[in-house]
Amino acid sequence: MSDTPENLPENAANLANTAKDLADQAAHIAAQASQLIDQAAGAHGGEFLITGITVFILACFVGYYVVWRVTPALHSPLMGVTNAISSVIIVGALLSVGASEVGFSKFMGFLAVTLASVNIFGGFIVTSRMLHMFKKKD
Amino acid sequence: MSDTPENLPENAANLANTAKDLADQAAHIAAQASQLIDQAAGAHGGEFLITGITVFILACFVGYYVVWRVTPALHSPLMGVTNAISSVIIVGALLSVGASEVGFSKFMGFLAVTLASVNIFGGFIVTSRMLHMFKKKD
Amino acid sequence: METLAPLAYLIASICFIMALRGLSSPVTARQGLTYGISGMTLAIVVTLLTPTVSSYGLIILGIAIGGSIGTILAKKIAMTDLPQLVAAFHSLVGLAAVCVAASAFFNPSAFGIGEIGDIKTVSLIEMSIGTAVGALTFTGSLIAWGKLQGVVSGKPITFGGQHAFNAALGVLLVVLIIMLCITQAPIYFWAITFLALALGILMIIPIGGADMPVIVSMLNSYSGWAAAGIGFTLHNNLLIITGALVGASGAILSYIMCKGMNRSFISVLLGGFGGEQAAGGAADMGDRQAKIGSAEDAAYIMKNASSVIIVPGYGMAVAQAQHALREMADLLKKEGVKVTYAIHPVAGRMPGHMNVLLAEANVPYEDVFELEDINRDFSQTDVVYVIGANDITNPSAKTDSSSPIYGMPVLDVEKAQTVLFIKRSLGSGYAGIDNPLFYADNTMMLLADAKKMTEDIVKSLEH
Amino acid sequence: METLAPLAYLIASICFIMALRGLSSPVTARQGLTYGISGMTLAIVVTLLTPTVSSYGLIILGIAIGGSIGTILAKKIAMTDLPQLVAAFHSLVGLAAVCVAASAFFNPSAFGIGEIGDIKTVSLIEMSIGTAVGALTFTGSLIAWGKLQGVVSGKPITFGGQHAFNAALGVLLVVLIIMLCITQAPIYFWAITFLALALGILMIIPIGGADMPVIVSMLNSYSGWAAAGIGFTLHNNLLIITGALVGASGAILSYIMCKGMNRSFISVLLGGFGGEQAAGGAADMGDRQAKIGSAEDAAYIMKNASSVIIVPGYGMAVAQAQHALREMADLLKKEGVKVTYAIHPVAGRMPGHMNVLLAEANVPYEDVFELEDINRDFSQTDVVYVIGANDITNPSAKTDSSSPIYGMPVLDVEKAQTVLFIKRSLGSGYAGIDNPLFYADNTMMLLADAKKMTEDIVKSLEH
Ligand SMILES: NC(=O)c1ccc[n+]([C@@H]2O[C@H](COP(=O)([O-])OP(=O)(O)OC[C@H]3O[C@@H](n4cnc5c(N)ncnc54)[C@H](OP(=O)(O)O)[C@@H]3O)[C@@H](O)[C@H]2O)c1
Ligand SMILES: NC(=O)c1ccc[n+]([C@@H]2O[C@H](COP(=O)([O-])OP(=O)(O)OC[C@H]3O[C@@H](n4cnc5c(N)ncnc54)[C@H](OP(=O)(O)O)[C@@H]3O)[C@@H](O)[C@H]2O)c1
Repeated sequence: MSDTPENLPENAANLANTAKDLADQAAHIAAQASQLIDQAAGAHGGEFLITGITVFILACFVGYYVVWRVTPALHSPLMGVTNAISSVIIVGALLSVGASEVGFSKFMGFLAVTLASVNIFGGFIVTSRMLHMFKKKD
Repeated sequence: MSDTPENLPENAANLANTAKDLADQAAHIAAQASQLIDQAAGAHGGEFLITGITVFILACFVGYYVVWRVTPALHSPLMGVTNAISSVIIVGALLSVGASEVGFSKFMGFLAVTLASVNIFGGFIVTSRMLHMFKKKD
Repeated sequence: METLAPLAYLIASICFIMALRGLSSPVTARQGLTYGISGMTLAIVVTLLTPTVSSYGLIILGIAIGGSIGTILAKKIAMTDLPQLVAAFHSLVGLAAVCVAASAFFNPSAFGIGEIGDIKTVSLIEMSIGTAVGALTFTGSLIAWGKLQGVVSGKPITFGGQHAFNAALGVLLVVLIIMLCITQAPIYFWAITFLALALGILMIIPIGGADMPVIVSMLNSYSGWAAAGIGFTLHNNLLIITGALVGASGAILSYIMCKGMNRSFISVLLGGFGGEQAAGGAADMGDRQAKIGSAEDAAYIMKNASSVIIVPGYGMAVAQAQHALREMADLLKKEGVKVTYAIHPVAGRMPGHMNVLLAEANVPYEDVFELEDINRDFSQTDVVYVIGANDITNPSAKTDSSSPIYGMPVLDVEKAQTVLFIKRSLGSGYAGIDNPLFYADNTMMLLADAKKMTEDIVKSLEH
Repeated sequence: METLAPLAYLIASICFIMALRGLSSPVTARQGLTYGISGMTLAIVVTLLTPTVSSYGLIILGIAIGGSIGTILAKKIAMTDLPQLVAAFHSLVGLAAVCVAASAFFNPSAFGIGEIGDIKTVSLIEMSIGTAVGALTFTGSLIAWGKLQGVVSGKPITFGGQHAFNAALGVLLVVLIIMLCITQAPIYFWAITFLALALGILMIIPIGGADMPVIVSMLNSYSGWAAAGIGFTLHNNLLIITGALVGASGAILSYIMCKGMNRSFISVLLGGFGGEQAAGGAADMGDRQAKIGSAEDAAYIMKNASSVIIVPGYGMAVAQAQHALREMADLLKKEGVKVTYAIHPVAGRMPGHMNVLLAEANVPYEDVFELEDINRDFSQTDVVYVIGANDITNPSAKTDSSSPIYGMPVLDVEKAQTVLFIKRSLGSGYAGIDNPLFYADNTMMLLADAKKMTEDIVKSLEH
C-alpha cells in the first residue's frame, strides 16, 4: 500500500477497523478473564478466596515488619521459633487422624502428627534453651 | 455455724454443694455467652464478623508498624494523607446517592459525598504541596 | 464483578498502606502520595460500577462541588495555617460520617442491612456509634479549629462539675443507643446525633488552645475507628483496613505528642492546662538580669563562629520568619559557617510543623536533624540560634523536679558556647513557665519579632 | 463452637505475631516464646474440640512419640550443632506437609473439600503444590543437613547440563499436576511426590556446604508458603497467617545473608560456589612474610592494652572455643582492659550463630555489638583478637574490585593498633580467597586450634 493522497481515506478506514477489532478482542478477553476468576472463586467458595487473599497479604505485611524488627543477635532463635510455628499444619493432620474411619489416610495423618510434634516440641525447647543463655550483665 | 468437730462433715457437704452450684452457674453463663456470641455473629453473617475482626486486627498491626516508621519530619504530611484516606467512607455515601429512589436518604448521601470530596481533594492536594517543598540539597 | 470488586478494594487497601509506607522518607513520599491517590480513585470507580449505583448526576455534582472547594482551600492556605486546616478538614469527615449513618438509617436496603424499621441490631449499634463519633468529631474539630484560628478563645473554659456533667451526658448517650435498638424510632437517632454534637463542644471547650494538636490527632484516630465500624456494617474490608490505618496513625501521633510534652493523655483530655500559671513563674526570676543584645551583636557573633545550630519554635511560625532564616543561613554558609537545624518533636503546634515550614523556605532536609540525632552536638557548637522557641529548650525539664514539664525531653542548647534567644519578651511559652536560660551567662536575648530581627541580622551580615 | 473456633484461631495467630515481636530484644524474647507456646497449645486444643475429631488414641500416641523425640533431640544437641538441627527439623516439616496432603487426597471429606475422585480443582492444585513443596523441602533439607553435618561432601557436586535437566524436571512436575487435576488418579499424586523428592536432591547437591544456611532459610520460607496454601484449602486463617509469617521470616533471613555475603540469591541457587578457587588466591601472596606469634606474646600484648575487641568467626564454633574465650575476657577485664565483641552479620554458619555461642558462654549481651555499631571503634582500639574468623575481616572486599567478595561489608579490624589472628594455618576461609591482612605490619598470626590457643593465653595471663 502506497501513501498517495487518494489512498488516505481507505487507509484511515482500514486502521479504524483494525482498531475496532482490537478493542473488541480486548473486551472479549477481559470478559473471559473476569468470568474465569469468577468461576475459580465460585468453585471454591468465592468469598473465602478473597478474604483469604486479604488476610494473606496483610499477614505478609505484618511478617515483613515484625521480622525486620528482630534484633540480629536473635536470628538463630528466630529460626527456631519459625520452625516450631510452621508445624501448625498439625491442625490439618489432626482433622484426618481424628476422623473415625481407619485407613491409609488416617495413617498418613498419624505420621504427620508425629513429625509435626517433633518439630513443635523440638523447636520450642531448643529456642528456649538458646534464649535462656542470653543474659544481662550480672 | 461453729466449727466443732461434729459439724465438720456437714460443713464440708455444704461447701461441696455450694461449689457445685457455682460450677453449674459458671457453666451456664459460659454456655449463654457462647450462645450470645453465636447469635450476634449469626444475625450479622457470622462468617463476616470473624473475618472482619481478623482483617481489622491485622490492619491494626500493619498500621502500627507503618506509622511508627514514618519519619518525624513528615508527620504533618501524614496528617494530611490520613485525613484524605479517612474520607474513604465516601464509598458508603456513593451507595445511597446512587440508589434510584429520591428522598431524604439520597440527600444525606449527596451531602456526605460533597463533604468527603472536599477532604479527599483538599487532603491530597495540601499533602502534595507540603511534599513538593521537601527538597534535597541542590 | 462480584469477585472483582472486593479484589479492587483489596488493591486499594494495599495502595493506602503503601501511601503511609512512602512517608518513611522524603525520597519516597511523593511516590507514596501517588499510591494514595490511585487507591482512592480505584475505590470510587469500583463503587460507581456496582449494580446498585444507577444514577450518577448527583454524585458528579457532589464530587464537583466538594472537589472544587477542597482544591481551592488546599491551594490558597498559607503553610503557617496548616494546623487549622487539618482541624477543619477533620470536622468535615465527622459530618460526612453522620450523613452516611443517617442515609443508611433512612434507606437501609441500599446498604443491604434490612428495611426501614427492621434494621439488624448489630447494624443499628454500629450506625449509632458511627453517628455519635462522627458528630463528636464534627463539633470537637470545629472548636479545635476555632481555638487554633483564634476565633474561639484559646483559654480553657471550665466550670465546676464539668467532668461529672459530661460523664452523665455520656451515660445518656448509651441509654439513647439502647432505646434506638429497641424501638428503631428516628427520634432516637436524632437525639443521639444532637447529644453527640453537644458533647463534642463540651469536651473540647475546657481544653487549652495549645493542646489542640493532640485533640485533632485524637479526633482523627476516632474518625478512623468510626470508618472501620462502618466497614463492619457494609461488610467492606477496604473501610475496615483504612479505618484501622487512620486510627493507628492518629493514636500514635497523639502518643508521640504527649510523650514529647511529658504529659499523660488523660491529663490532656481533662483539660484546664495552659491557663493562668504563666504569671507565677516569671516573678521568681525578677531579680536576675538578662543580657540584651542587638542584631549587629548577633551578626558579629555568628559570622565569627565555626558552627551554628538553629532551633526554631512556635514563634518562627507566628512571625513567618522561615524565609528570612534561610537567607541568614545562606549568608552564614557563604562565610564558611556550618549551619544545621535542630527540631524538637513538639516544636511548634503540630507534629512536623517546623519541618514543613523549613521545607517551604527551601531548607534542604539533610540539614535538618531530630532531637536524638543532634542533641550530643550542642556541646561542640559555637552558637545556637533559638528562634521563637522556649519550652523545648527549658533546662528545668532536666533539673527541677517540681517543674510541670519535668521529664520532658529538651534540646541541650545551654551546652553551646553562646545561645541567642530571639523572642519578643522575657515571657513564658506554651507551658506557662519561666525559662532560666534567659538569665544564663552564655545567653544573649534578642527581643523583637522573629522575622524582623532575622531580617536585621541579614542586613548586618550583608555589610 | 462454630464462631468460637475461628476466634480461637485468630487469638492463636496474634500469639504467633507476638512471639516474633518479642524477639526484637533479648529482654522480651522469653515472653515472646511463651506467647508462641500458648498459641500453639490453643490451636491444637481447639482443633481437637471440633466435632469431626472423634478418636483421640492415635493423636495422643503421635504427639507423645513425636514430642519425646523432639524434646530429647532439643535437649541433647550441642549449641555448635544448631545449624544441622534446624535443617533436620525443616526436613520433618516438609515430610509432614507431604503426609497432610496425602491424607487429604485420600480422605477429602474429612477436610470438607469433596469426595475421593471428585475433589475440587482448586483444592487439587493447592494440594499438589503443597506436596511438591513439602517433598522438595524434605529431601533438600536432608541434603543440607548432611552437608552441614559432614555426612555428605560439602563440595558442590556438579555435572554438565545440570540446570537444564532440573528445569526439564520442573516442567514435568507442572505437567503431572495438570494430569492430576484432570484425571484425579492417585498415580499422579505419587509421581508428583517422588519427582519433587528427586528435585530436592538434585537442586541442593550442586550447592556448596557453606551456602547451606541460605538454603535452609529458603526452604523454611517455602514451608511457610506451603502452610499458607494448605490454609487456603482448609479455609483456615490461622494457617494462612502463620504461613505468611514463616514465609516472610525465611525470605528476609536469606536476603540478609545474601547481602552480608554480597551475593545474589540466584547465584546461590545456581550453586558451584566454594569449590576449588581456594588454591589460586593463596599463591599470590607467597613471597610476603607473616609475623607468627605465641600465646605468651598475645597475653603480654593484651594485658598491656586498654581496649580489646574480640571478633569471633566460624573457627570459634568449630573449635568450641567460646568458654575459653569468656575466661580470657574475664581475666583481661580484671586487669582493667575494656573487652567487647564485634559480630559480623554472616560470621559463622547461620544468622546469629556467634551470638548464641557467646551467650552460651555467659557473655552478657550488652558487651556484644553488631557491625554498624562497632565498626567506627576499631580505629581507637589497641588490640583486635580475631578468633577463627577470616572473610569477614578481609579488607580486599573494600579495596580490590576483582575480588569475589568485593562490596561485602567487613569489619575494619586493620584500623586497630594490633591485630591478633587465631587460626590453624595461613589458608583461606569459606569464600576461598586469601586475606592480605595476614601479612600486614600490625598483624600477628597465632597459628593453632582456637580453643587450645585461647587456653594457653589464659594460662599465660594467670601467671
Ligand atoms: N508541636 C506539637 O505537636 C505540639 C502539640 C501540643 C503542644 N505543643 C507545645 O507547644 C510548645 C512548643 O514549644 P516551642 O518552644 O516551639 O514554643 P513555646 O514554648 O510556645 O514558645 C514560643 C515562644 O515564641 C515566642 N514568640 C511568639 N511569637 C513570636 C514572634 N512573632 N516573634 C518572636 N518570638 C515569638 C514567644 O515568646 P514571646 O511572647 O516573648 O515572643 C514564646 O515564648 C511545647 O510546650 C509543646 O509541648 C506542641
Ligand atoms: N553466618 C551465615 O549465616 C553464613 C551463611 C552463609 C555463608 N556464610 C559465609 O561464612 C563465612 C563466615 O566468615 P567467617 O570469617 O566467620 O569464617 P571463614 O571466613 O569461613 O573463616 C573461618 C576460619 O576459621 C579457621 N578455623 C577453622 N577451624 C578452626 C579451628 N578449629 N581453630 C582455629 N581456626 C579455625 C579457618 O582457618 P584455618 O583453616 O587456617 O584454621 C578459617 O579461615 C563468610 O564468608 C560468609 O559469607 C555465612
